[in-house]
Amino acid sequence: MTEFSWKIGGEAGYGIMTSGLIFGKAFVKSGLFAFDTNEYPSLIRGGHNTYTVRVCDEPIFSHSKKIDILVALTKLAVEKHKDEISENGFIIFDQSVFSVSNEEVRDDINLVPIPLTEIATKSGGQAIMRNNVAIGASFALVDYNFEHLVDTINGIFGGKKGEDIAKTNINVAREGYNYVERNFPKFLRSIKISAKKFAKRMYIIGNEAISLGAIRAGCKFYSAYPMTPASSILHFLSSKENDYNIIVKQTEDEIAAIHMAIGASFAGVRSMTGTSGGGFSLMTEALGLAALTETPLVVVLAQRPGPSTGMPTHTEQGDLKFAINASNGEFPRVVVAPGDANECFYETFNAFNIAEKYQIPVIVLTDKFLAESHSTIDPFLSKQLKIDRGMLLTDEKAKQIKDYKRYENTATGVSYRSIPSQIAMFKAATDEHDEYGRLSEEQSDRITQMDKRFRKFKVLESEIDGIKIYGDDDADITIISWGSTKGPILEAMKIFAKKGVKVCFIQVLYLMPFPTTKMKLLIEKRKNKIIIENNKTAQLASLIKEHTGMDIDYKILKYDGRPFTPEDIYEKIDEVLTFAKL
Amino acid sequence: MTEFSWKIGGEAGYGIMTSGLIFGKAFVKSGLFAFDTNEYPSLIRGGHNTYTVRVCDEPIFSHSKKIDILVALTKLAVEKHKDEISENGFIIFDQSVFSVSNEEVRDDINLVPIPLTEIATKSGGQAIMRNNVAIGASFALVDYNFEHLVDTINGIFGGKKGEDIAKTNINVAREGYNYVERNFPKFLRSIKISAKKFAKRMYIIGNEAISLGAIRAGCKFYSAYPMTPASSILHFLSSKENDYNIIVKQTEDEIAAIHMAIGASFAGVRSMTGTSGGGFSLMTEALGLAALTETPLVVVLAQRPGPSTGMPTHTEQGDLKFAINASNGEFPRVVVAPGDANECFYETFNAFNIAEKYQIPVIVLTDKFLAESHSTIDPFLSKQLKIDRGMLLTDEKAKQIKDYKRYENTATGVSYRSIPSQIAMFKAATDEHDEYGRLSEEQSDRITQMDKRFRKFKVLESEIDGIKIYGDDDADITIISWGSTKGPILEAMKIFAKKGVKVCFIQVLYLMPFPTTKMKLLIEKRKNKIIIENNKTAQLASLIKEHTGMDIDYKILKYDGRPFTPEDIYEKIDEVLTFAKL
Amino acid sequence: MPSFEELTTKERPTWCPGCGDWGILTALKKALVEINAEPTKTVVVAGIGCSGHLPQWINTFGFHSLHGRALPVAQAIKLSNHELNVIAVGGDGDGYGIGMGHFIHAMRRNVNVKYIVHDNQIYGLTTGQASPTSEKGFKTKSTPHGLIEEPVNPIALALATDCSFVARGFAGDVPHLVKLIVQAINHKGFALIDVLQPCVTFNYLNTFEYFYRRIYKLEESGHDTSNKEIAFQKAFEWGEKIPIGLFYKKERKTYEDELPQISKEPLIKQKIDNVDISQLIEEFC
Amino acid sequence: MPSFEELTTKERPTWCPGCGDWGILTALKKALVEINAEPTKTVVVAGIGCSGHLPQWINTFGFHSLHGRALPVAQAIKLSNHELNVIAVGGDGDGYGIGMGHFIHAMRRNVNVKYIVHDNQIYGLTTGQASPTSEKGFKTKSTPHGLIEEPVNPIALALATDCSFVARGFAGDVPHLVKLIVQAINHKGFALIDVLQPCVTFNYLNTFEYFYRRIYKLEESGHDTSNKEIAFQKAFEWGEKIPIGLFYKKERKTYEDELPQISKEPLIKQKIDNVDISQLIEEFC
Ligand SMILES: Cc1ncc(C[n+]2csc(CCOP(=O)(O)OP(=O)(O)O)c2C)c(N)n1
Ligand SMILES: Cc1ncc(C[n+]2csc(CCOP(=O)(O)OP(=O)(O)O)c2C)c(N)n1
Ligand code: SF4
Ligand code: SF4
Ligand SMILES: [Mg+2]
Ligand SMILES: [Mg+2]
Repeated sequence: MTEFSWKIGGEAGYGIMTSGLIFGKAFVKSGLFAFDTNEYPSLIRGGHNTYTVRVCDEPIFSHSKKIDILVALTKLAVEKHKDEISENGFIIFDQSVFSVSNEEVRDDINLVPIPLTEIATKSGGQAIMRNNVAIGASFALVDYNFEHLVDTINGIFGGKKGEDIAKTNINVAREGYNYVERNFPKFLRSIKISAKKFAKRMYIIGNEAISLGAIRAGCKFYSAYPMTPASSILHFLSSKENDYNIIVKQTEDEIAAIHMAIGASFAGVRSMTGTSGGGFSLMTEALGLAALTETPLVVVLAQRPGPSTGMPTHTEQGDLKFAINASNGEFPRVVVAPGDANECFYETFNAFNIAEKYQIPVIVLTDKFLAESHSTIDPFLSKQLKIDRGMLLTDEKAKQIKDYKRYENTATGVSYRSIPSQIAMFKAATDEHDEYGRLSEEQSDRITQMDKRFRKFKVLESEIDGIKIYGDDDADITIISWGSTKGPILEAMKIFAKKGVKVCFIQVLYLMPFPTTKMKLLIEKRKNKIIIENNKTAQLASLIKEHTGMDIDYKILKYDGRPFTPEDIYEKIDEVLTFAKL
Repeated sequence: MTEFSWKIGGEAGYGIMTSGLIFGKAFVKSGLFAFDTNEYPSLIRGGHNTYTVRVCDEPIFSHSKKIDILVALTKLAVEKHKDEISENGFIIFDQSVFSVSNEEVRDDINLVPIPLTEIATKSGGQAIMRNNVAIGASFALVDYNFEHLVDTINGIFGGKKGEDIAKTNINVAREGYNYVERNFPKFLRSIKISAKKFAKRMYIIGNEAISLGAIRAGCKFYSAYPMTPASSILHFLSSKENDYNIIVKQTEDEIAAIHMAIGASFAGVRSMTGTSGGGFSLMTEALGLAALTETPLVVVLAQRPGPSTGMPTHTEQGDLKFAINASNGEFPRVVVAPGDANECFYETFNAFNIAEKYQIPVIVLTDKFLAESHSTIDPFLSKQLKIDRGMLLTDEKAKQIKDYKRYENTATGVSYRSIPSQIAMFKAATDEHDEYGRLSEEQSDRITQMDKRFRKFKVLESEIDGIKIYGDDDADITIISWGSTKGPILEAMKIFAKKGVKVCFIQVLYLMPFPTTKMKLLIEKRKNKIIIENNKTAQLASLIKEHTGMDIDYKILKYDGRPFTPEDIYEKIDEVLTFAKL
Repeated sequence: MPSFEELTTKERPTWCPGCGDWGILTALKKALVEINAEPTKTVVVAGIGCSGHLPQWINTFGFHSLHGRALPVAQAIKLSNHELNVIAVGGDGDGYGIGMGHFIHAMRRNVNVKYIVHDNQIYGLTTGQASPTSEKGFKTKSTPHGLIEEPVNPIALALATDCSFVARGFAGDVPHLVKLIVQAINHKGFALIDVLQPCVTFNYLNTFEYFYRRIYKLEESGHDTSNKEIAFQKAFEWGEKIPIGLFYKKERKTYEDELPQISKEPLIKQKIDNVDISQLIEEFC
Repeated sequence: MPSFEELTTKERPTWCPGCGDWGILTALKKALVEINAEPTKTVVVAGIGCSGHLPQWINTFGFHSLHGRALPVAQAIKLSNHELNVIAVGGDGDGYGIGMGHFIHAMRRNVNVKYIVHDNQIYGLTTGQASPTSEKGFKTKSTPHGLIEEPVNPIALALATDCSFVARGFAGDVPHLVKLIVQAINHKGFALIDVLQPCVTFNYLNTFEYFYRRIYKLEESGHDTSNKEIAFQKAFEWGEKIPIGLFYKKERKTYEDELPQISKEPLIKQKIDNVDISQLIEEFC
């Protein structure tokens, strides 16, 4: 296994996001694996942005702590990140803008001063293309076939309209490549990575995977209000609205967004809304409306650090218990937390089936780290997926029903759902009702309907396997976690494996209904149970205790707005266990 | 101990609410104890309303299941409630409107047909005053001094403007009294209740007690949007706005209501908002705003059955976990659930102190049963209460501070709070910030501020005693509950006492911070632990498990929108324990 | 197709006897009969309030949504199946208080939905608090010393937003209201009908009497419904004379008209069994 | 009392170079200098957006509230202490999108708060989606095939609500904007200043250029600021000519004027140490 990590840092508005994407994608397109993550403040210009890409010739699931090549577009980038640079790592910087010396950083660090801006403008580009020079230079450092970069740039800017832009970008990058070859021949090949047997893989962020899952599930209506880090679903789906005949509606606020999704679903169209914490707060009332009217609903909640506006462009897993308990009153719902882009796709697809089969709200819980990080995965196996619309009536079936009871008290709790234009009319009501949907405050109707709704939950519980397990069964350490920490944990397990420590990782994919029985069975006899969460109060740990009564031995929590790195996890675990032994 | 229960039932718009209040108050004013509860659908006219008053010569804490006198204004009232009538109980009904025979009801029931409407109109009143005829008649049945009724009617309608109205009402009632004396002499004294040594007591509903608590605490700003069962706080406070110089603002929605309360508090004025579940859902986002800006805030959440609009005029305790987890992100808050009108007053007063001392949001959690039922309690000991505004700066103190840090990282987590017009300026921000309140996304500021906010919680935990205990320490049965079930439980304990069964009742007054240590200690060695909750999912039981890991042996739950009666509780407990013994 | 009786439910409305809501329900049913609306293809969406109970008492599809939220639900239903006849109803608190934002945005969006507001200038269902259209000085449970705010003017707001059909009806004049509803349904685009609706239980000021004495019909006064400025002047006429009828009408493309997604068939009719996403997957490779 | 420098923070704004927000901040500070506002008695309340960052960069009290919620917070601050000078700022998405309901209701309430809207016809902070004032057809991240809705017209909405001070400024004409803000602050009552604010990063259509070529000043065109109908006509002027300046002004009692609770002293000055509730307790005995 060979790998390296690359980071570009500079001000917002420097085009860092596109550069990072191009860089990673070039490797993926030629058969390697990449993972990226970005960091930017809640500002449009200025402030400090970074984009980190890790590249490997074997599958990887997260970024890592150390950086082998730092592209510093500002002096600040050097100061902020010099400590992350690995031994004998590199700093590429724009020598015409500022200087860097080994005294300032570290002796072992290799400095690669390049007149980035100058090269960009001289070779026919604009100053902003300085990033491309740096990318070209980086390719030279890792001695990777430049043609892969050409392909990628053509792919991103290409097409008739973009031909010229692509050409300029490529030229500029090539100059960077050549500059290193010419001026720093000794650095060539000092980081080794080479193309492997080619296989077609996707390089995709969580939000895009969710969007694809929704499109594949037949979602025809997406209503949302912009909110980081959910917005890119809105952007992606609206860019495809005409290709896939989806109505994508930016609404006046999140309240309208969720009510529109409910309206569309009532009309019989698969619909979804997406938001982050503040917007989800505004949606809580309508969650209950979906529940009481038994209108299927899919809500994506992409978390960011709260409370309140908090740190809008950063990451956290602070909304788990909120998602589970949001809205007044009691009703069954599903909360699923994908851990990677793959699960984003498949679980979003599933979410639509579950929402319709059980006629309940389903919350897809992600976070900024997952929503916006690219990872390399196999193309989705889309053909094998089956749409299941549950007890939705066809026009024919509707005609046969006599004395239609929309909220019939069935054995499973699920009842036939008709849609407007069908002969089986009914009223969906926000108030409690009888089996026909007529308002009722009778004790008997109330109990019947409450029990009916909760009965679905029983069936659901038996149908959903909420837990995934990785690693050794007879492990020394059992990690329990949920959501986007999955990637860094899987990577940390590689480190443990190298040290010969056996680790088992229990990923809770479905947080509601909580996989109580399985969890109990799994952790009962384990030693060194460790919870890892990107929040302050260890919300999963408290759920485990609530459901199983069991305590977790150690909690490793991070609530500074940043995702875990594999090394963080490895070191923290090592620390708690060492400490425990003392 | 002697007691009786009286119920009046008829259509909405029949003036049942006022009649019920007059009836109960007349007994309280003369030294007895009364408790009432009402039931009405979410309609303005028609539908079936009831008002139940229980009267006793010793303190009582809830209504009870059996009715001794039923005043049936409609035939429907007879049908609905005949089974609740105690042995040899009475039905007073308007013989000119419908008839009732012993065959239809029960042989032992005493029928008291009276031409209610006729008497009302003949004695100078309007048809709607038929209720007063029935009240008068009821006074005759229990042979209670009519002058107590006169006092009460004068008290309610009296004053210069109402003199005539009061007179007519009294006349009409007296005719009812006389009618029974004349026509049913044998019924006189069949229910015995007599005045006791007089003591001044209040007859008050939860919402009024909350309002008084707020006024006493110096609340100067109440912003709300009407919502049953919270509306009567709005009505009461607005009726007193000029007497106590309170700005009472009905806003365009609940979002505005909570933001106004936050704005007022930021400006330095004690403020409050109140709502029910749906409105609280809309307020969740701003809860986080109060938390992050550390602006003190008191929110009354008067529960009603959900999900969604549910049963708007009924009762339930379904929002506990929602209140605890509402809003995105993690922050400390206090959730206090008064169990009776007395606690409504004192805990609302305390809520203001806690909110300011800790600069956090405090949720006062009640429900329709508590909010709208009258009970008889001793006059509030208002003098002894002390306002504590915590670290709110005075103008003088503000002047002395150099380099003011609004969010200073103190040992307690609480920091000095200045208000506009003081020299110590700052910005309150919805984003994460540094100690000065300046926006910051630095990891170190984030961790510092998160830890600072949560540090308060530690102090809070040690300051608040969240549990109250009633009954025997060496009990056979331990009941655990929260909120408005307290009254029926205390009454059920009287029944157990009569049977010689020892019962202990643990009331959880503060649900957040959860009284973990005390709870653990208390229940560890108990047998027959029984949770009683007015909801479907036993939310307190799950909190207990979450915090202590302990299971509750039995759960008695009611989610039909109606409060427990003492008999319900007694019987259900008896049932589960008998069943357990099998 | 449907008769008045077919549209009438077995259950009787629970509104107070004499409430203006009765007239509105009758007018709506009559209008649906007149335009030959198929009940199964008609959806009545409501918010919460006394007004919000309306869908319960008309034999069509119904969606009783949350307080203030009838419009977002109604618009999405229409977009999902534009062959449906979608009518939203609600109260003045519902629509002009908590729902104000949706109201304004629905008008500018111009989805072909009809909005009938039961404007009784009071919060009925919550037993009598001030509403956004209550008159200044009005004493209610929440304003015992008199309301301080000026009322909102829904007609003027609609004109300010260039709403494509702006009308006011009166619950006490059912034939006139029927005409307005029919016109509104026949109009292509969003239509507002603000209906003066006496609440006999809580609004002692704006009674049937009050309105009978004051209202006059715009169509009988030579009003030009294509002139927004004059309509705006008329919108502020309130006092001795109160105009009812059509204030303003304008032909505008509806939102649906501009969606290629549904130019061939309604969203609901499009197959979703097997959406082919191979092209999309390719994009990420 | 304060100098421009005293109002200026050490931290520099993080707005994009050339953004219209800079002009608005400068104008606000100059206006505060001109009216001699005490910084400690001035509160700037903001919503969320690029605009919402403003309070961070002015040396007064500040409250950076939630998206769309500046007005409820600002009004309550003013009611709690009407000796304060309360200014609310926000974006077009903030104020006319998610905050629309509060906007309309604040105007009819007429609390003496000034509202400056940074109207850049785009969602800036969330990187360029359509806003309620974006022009029809505008292509943005959320409307890649062109926006369908008609924009809202905040000036017309303000007139429809009888807002007591209705004006439009331009971020590119600071001296003019300063005058407007000074007038607004001197006006007793709620004041709206909608400010045309080019977003140089995401709005490629409504640039400084765009506005320079089109704007003209109402005060130079003999406009009568007391005539609502004419103001309403002017409100719809948008195209080759765009009016800025004061559209309409009316003397109305403020909300505070009608509160006996604060006729003697501000709420905040009233003692709460020992509120005597014995009278109330008596009422329940
Ligand atoms: C979020 C929310 N807040 C408050 C309520 C309580 N509520 C029910 S109806 C209503 C207002 C009724 O007034 P209006 O909309 O004018 O309808 P009307 O009853 O007069 O027809 C209110 C405030 C609610 N159901 N939901
Ligand atoms: C409830 C909620 N929804 C969404 C967001 C995300 N958000 C932040 S700023 C903004 C809009 C910004 O546009 P605008 O109000 O016009 O301000 P500008 O940035 O253009 O000044 C949005 C949608 C949020 N913070 N809160
Ligand atoms: S309360 Fe008013 S609006 Fe409601 S049904 Fe009665 S009369 Fe009609
Ligand atoms: S994104 Fe636009 S509005 Fe925001 S700071 Fe930049 S130029 Fe200004
Ligand atoms: Mg109304
Ligand atoms: Mg904007």
